[in-house]
Amino acid sequence: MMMVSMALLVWCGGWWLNGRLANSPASNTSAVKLLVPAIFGVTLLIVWELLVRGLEVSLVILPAPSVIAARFATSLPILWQDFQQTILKGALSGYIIGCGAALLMAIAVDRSDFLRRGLLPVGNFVAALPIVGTAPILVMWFGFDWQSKAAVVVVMVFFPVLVNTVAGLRETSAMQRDLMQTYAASYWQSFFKLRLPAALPFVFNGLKISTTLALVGAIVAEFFGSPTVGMGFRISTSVGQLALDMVWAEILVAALAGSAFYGMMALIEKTLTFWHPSQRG
Amino acid sequence: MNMETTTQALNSQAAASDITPQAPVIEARNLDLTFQTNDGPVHALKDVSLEINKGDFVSFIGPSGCGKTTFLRCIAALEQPTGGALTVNGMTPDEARRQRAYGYVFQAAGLYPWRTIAKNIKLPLEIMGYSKAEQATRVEQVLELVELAGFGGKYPWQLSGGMQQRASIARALAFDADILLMDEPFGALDEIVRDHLNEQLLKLWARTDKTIGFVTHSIPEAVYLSTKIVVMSPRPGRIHDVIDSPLPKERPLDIRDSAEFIEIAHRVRDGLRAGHADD
Amino acid sequence: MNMETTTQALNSQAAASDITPQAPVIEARNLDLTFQTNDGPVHALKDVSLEINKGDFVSFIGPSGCGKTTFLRCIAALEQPTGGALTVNGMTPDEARRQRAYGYVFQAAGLYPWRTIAKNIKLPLEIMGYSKAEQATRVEQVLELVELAGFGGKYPWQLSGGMQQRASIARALAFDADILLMDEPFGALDEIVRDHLNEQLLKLWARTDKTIGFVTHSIPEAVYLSTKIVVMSPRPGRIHDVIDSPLPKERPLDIRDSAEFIEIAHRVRDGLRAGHADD
Amino acid sequence: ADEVKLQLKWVTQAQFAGYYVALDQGFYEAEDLDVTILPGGPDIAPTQVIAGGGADVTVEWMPAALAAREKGLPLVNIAQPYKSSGMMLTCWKDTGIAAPEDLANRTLGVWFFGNEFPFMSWMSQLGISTEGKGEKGVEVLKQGFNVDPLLQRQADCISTMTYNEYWQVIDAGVAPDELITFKYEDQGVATLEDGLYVLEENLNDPAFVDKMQRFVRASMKGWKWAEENPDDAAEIVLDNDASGAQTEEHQKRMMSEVAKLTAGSNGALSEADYQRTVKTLLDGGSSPVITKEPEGAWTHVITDAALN
Amino acid sequence: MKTVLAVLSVLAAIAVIWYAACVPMNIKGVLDAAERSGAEVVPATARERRDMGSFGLVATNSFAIRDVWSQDRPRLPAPHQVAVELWETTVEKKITSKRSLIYHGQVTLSATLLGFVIGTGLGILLAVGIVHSRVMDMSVMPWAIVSQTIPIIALAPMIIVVLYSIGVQGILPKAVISAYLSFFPVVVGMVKGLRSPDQMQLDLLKTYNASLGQGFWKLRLPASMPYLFASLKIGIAASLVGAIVGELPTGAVAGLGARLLAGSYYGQTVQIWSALFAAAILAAALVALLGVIERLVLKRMGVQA
Ligand SMILES: Nc1ncnc2c1ncn2[C@@H]1O[C@H](COP(=O)(O)OP(=O)(O)OP(=O)(O)O)[C@@H](O)[C@H]1O
Ligand SMILES: Nc1ncnc2c1ncn2[C@@H]1O[C@H](COP(=O)(O)OP(=O)(O)OP(=O)(O)O)[C@@H](O)[C@H]1O
Ligand SMILES: Cc1ncc(C[n+]2csc(CCO)c2C)c(N)n1
Ligand SMILES: [Mg+2]
Ligand SMILES: [Mg+2]
Repeated sequence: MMMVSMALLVWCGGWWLNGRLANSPASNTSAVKLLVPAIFGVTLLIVWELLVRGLEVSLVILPAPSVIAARFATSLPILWQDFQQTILKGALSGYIIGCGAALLMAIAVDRSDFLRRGLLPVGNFVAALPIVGTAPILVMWFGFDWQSKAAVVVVMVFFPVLVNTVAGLRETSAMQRDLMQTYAASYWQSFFKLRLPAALPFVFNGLKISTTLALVGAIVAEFFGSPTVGMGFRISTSVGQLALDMVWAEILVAALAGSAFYGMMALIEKTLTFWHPSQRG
Repeated sequence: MNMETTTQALNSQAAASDITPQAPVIEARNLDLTFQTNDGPVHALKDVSLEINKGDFVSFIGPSGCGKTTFLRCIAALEQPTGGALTVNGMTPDEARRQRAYGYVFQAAGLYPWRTIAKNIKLPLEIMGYSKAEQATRVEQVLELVELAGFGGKYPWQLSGGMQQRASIARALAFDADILLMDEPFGALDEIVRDHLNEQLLKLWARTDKTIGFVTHSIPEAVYLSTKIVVMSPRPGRIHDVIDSPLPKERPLDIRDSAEFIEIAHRVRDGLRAGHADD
Repeated sequence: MNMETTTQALNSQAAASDITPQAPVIEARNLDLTFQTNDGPVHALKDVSLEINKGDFVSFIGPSGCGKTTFLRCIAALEQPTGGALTVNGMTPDEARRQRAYGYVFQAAGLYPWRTIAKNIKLPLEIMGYSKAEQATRVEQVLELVELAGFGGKYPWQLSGGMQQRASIARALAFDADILLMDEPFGALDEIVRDHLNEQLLKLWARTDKTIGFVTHSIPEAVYLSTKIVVMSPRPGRIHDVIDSPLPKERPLDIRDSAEFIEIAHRVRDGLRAGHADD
Repeated sequence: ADEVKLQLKWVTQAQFAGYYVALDQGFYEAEDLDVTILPGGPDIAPTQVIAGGGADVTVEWMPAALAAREKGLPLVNIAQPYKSSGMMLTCWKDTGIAAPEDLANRTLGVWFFGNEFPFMSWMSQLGISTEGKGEKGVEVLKQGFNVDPLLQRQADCISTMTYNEYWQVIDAGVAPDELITFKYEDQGVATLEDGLYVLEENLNDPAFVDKMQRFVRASMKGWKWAEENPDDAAEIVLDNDASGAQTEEHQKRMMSEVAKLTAGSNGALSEADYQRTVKTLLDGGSSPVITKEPEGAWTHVITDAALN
Repeated sequence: MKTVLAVLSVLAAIAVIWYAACVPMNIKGVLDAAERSGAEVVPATARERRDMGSFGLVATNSFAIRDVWSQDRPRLPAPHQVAVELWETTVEKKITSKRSLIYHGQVTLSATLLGFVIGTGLGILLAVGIVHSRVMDMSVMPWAIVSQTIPIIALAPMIIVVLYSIGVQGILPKAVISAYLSFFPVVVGMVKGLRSPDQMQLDLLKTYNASLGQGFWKLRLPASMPYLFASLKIGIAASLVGAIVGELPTGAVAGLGARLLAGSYYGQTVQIWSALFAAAILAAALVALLGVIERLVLKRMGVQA
């Protein structure tokens, strides 16, 4: 009971501290912008730790953060292997192929109104196919190794990027297009000088959504068949062995990798679309 | 401001294109344009006939929605008339467009936010394949012309609305278009800046012998600038009156206090009012 | 610049206003406002002192960026001055805001697209808790006042820009604000419509004895409407000249051809030009 | 009636016919029990469910149960309806595999999720590494839910159960003589499957013990009924399958195969079988499933009372 | 009209490619079957064929091509096989039958809708908090993004077990998982939408001295409607995926997820594909339904089409 009430106390304390920070004059400095979510996260972890200990939750249901951290620290080699297999081989290659193909397709779709009308509704339909159904099929087609995971990722990221890019390429204002008309600019001139830059904020929207999709896709696909390495493999095997600390260590890797991946794309976005009002604050 | 080099370049161009002195540069015969909209057809231009000669400065004035923009867009081949005939330099507007005969200044600045001011002005030059060196000198020249020297490296959103508008004018002046079409280019500017730019525009026009089509809501501005004032009226958009200005080509700002000026202004105002009364 | 006449005028004016003869409605003393931006601080208002009395019609004119909007926003407590003192009806601007002392007309119409014109005008009435019946009658009244009777059921995008602007004026008039602040309300309109609205606004002002602060770029408009014209100049934004108009309250449109009118206009133009020269 | 929640190891199929029969034939009701059968699935760890309190008793394989015990979850075997193991490795004959030694340098499909322990023990007994292909190593794939890896020849051998996956291979059109199978029973590495497990602490509660005695008695009655009436038992299973995925032919055949495995058991755990399982698991080589002889992992308290 | 034509021709093109793809995809299976039934196949044994390319096999065994579209367990079922299965399991089965896709679809649908309601409600609440509280904005938003990098399928069994242990069973655990997937798009969209009013619109209310609540109901909420619907459409699709994922560890007893799994478990590719299509059709129908509601609501609000 002590620990539970302490958890409550820590929770309130965290919020209070964040409230002070967020409404202080320094709240626009990047230090505070990092500090506030960090405090929130730490608060969350402490509350989790205290609740798990206080309520004596079984280790095989929900391990405490400290246990997870210990497991993480002692299993680094395994986690690194799994990370290589799932993220570097499966997710990343699938992401690059999927996004690249989607961008090329978007250009083709954009050039032809007929294709756009026909392909986008079908595309939206295909995008609604649940991954738990497509993953076993793709594992059957592309084998157990990372190729099938990359294929799942390709299928998952293709349509978000396509739809966003097509929307972005149409985002130019009539005046901007008319200007190109008066210059008698060729298709590719107006593509590279007008439509592509104007589309970038949308393209990045798709690319950012796709980062998390790629990660989740690669991991989930491993549930349906894999070599004996990989984050999805480790998670499903560890659940079966009640090694929940290992499961959470892998989830931690996924969250770290996902956030880093997302943050990287957001950073590239910021440097390339610095001119967009949403980036100017 | 030193415009000599530009002037030379522009003049030589003008001389070269001086082929048929007699034929009008722009000729519209019974032009008609109807937009099909959800609420039914909109008759934006009806039976519009007009001749514009080389070196003319033509202002279009009229109530909102009378088809000023539409007419300019027809000339620039941005809109397809539904009836009548329109020729530019003896060609169809679209052929003229392909020959890059136009510089168009839109009502809003319409600068690309991902390009600096200098790169925005460079845009048409890149597209038309000017050499790098030529691009640089021209950008310098026009930036000076619109008094934006030193702002080339800024992004559009870092400039005030008036400065943006000037940049967009510079963009249209950077390449050698015979015909300059300007759709309310000074609408967003305050009177002083506007006076100043009016003077500059007149000077440029006098030097280069460009043909200019100019849309404005301001009667003094129209009278001050034009050799020909076209008063339009709406629903359907048509020409109400065409007034040829007797003012000399050389026009100091205080010409606006002259009796001649005031008389023309009165005639324009009457035409406008009549157009409104049609509503 | 002659501050003596101004002071005299103020005093005589103040004597005429009925409730608190001595105290001005709006009083600014050495007002200062600096914006902190990424590119460093922007000194938007510097050392601005001004008194506005009950029933005044004050126009603010000046080049882009001279702080006209900022000053209006300070009065309406939308901006917090960084120095000096500002009182409205003897209170702080924020207290006055809480007492709903202001009607504010923004530069763009800013109607809510999901509300009809009538419901847009009702918005402040709903918020201020007027009764349903009262709401309905007031909406009718102001719609008629701005000549939009019959358009109450339309949505904003079904109206022309001018009509939208009139609706937004109606919205500011619907409730009983003592002070009407208008930021370039007629900027987007053509001259004929503008003249007409100017006349309407004058009539309304004469009838209601409201105090009006009005931003414009047009010298004739400022002279035609105001009892007091404030000429501002930029970087840093400050008051360059305050001109009290000797024109009578009753002003037909052709007063604009009178010698007095032209003289004031000249003075305003000179002030403006001087402000520009400061750049 | 006393409530009992039974967590199965896998989806509804004839593998669990005894429990469905007992439910359907009213054997549980007769013991004054209100039994809910919770089907399992590929993502369900029965051990975890029982640890979370989601079930009172669960069907589990002994390796997984003992491993959980070592992890600190004290599961106790209270009954063992399955006498022998149904697990085997099924290989294409044309790959040239004839004996366990030929498995080296092959690709093998294995079930994980706590079901990999018997395979690991077997390989370590054969002295074959599972770290990758080589003279003395095999490449292991985490086999998914089905027999596709074999049919698509992505693996040379896959894990099958005598009563289930093997017949799926046959149903896919493969002739039995195209295949060669290695039963874990024959290889001496069989481990006990499908026992009933409860949490140790609950056994201190006489009411719970009493409830389990009645449950096991009724369940064993169900099993024996199922062995005697395999076709009817299969029908009962089909009636209880909410997914509508099972076919009558497959379930009837499964029931007849399952009957062979349950036939030798009256429900009580044979100590010899237990010892053999433990020994197999302790021999697990480099990473054995369990590191020390478990204590108190089974009890006869329930079966003794239930079956006499 | 033009759109229909375009969609139909794209579909036709896909069908042609699909049928063509069946040939290399299924040729090995067909040849195995042919060999067993005694036909002359080149090369003669499955071992040899394993290491050969599909196109080579097609070239040497052209007699077998017509069978690639009628296999029992094809690697890639032909479109008509899927269509027939869909037809049989929807129209020709009683709705109450366990083999009816409508029955399973309705099981999934109920979890989807419940999850969608929970997720949307939570998402909107969070968004309202984020827009009105700087603390919430700064601390919650980054973690909402992080939450989406966690593979739900790994969490799903644990969520189920934890909910089991506190006595929650049935439809709710599935709904929780689908809520987990659907809340994020709603948060992102609603934060954007509630912040979409420009400074002038906000200032206008300030000059009226409007309260926070009035600002919300009269400005922020109506202004956010287009954003809300855009994210609801994403949210409901995510919800459906969540419900299907949630069906796997709940014993996969019924629902489209159970159907997918059972098909996968028994290698019934045709059944997998028809369940997949049923799920996609369901998603498309839900999105279309939201589209209709959107049009009605926005029309009532007078927003221009
Ligand atoms: N693309 C279009 N589709 C339908 N109607 C149009 C279109 N463009 C213009 N119109 C209509 O045609 C008429 C003329 O429009 P135009 O823009 O030429 O007027 P304008 O004289 O330039 O007015 P303003 O002074 O307001 O710019 C208007 O009634 C307008 O609504
Ligand atoms: N929120 C703000 N943050 C930073 N700088 C601002 C802000 N608002 C205004 N400014 C700056 O303050 C100065 C005065 O702006 P203000 O809008 O008052 O000018 P204005 O006289 O209304 O001009 P205009 O005629 O163009 O409307 C300008 O330099 C402007 O860039
Ligand atoms: C992911 C996955 N894990 C384990 C098994 C193995 N398994 C558990 S119970 C049982 C009996 C059913 O025949 C089998 C084979 C599987 N098939 N798939
Ligand atoms: Mg126009
Ligand atoms: Mg302003």
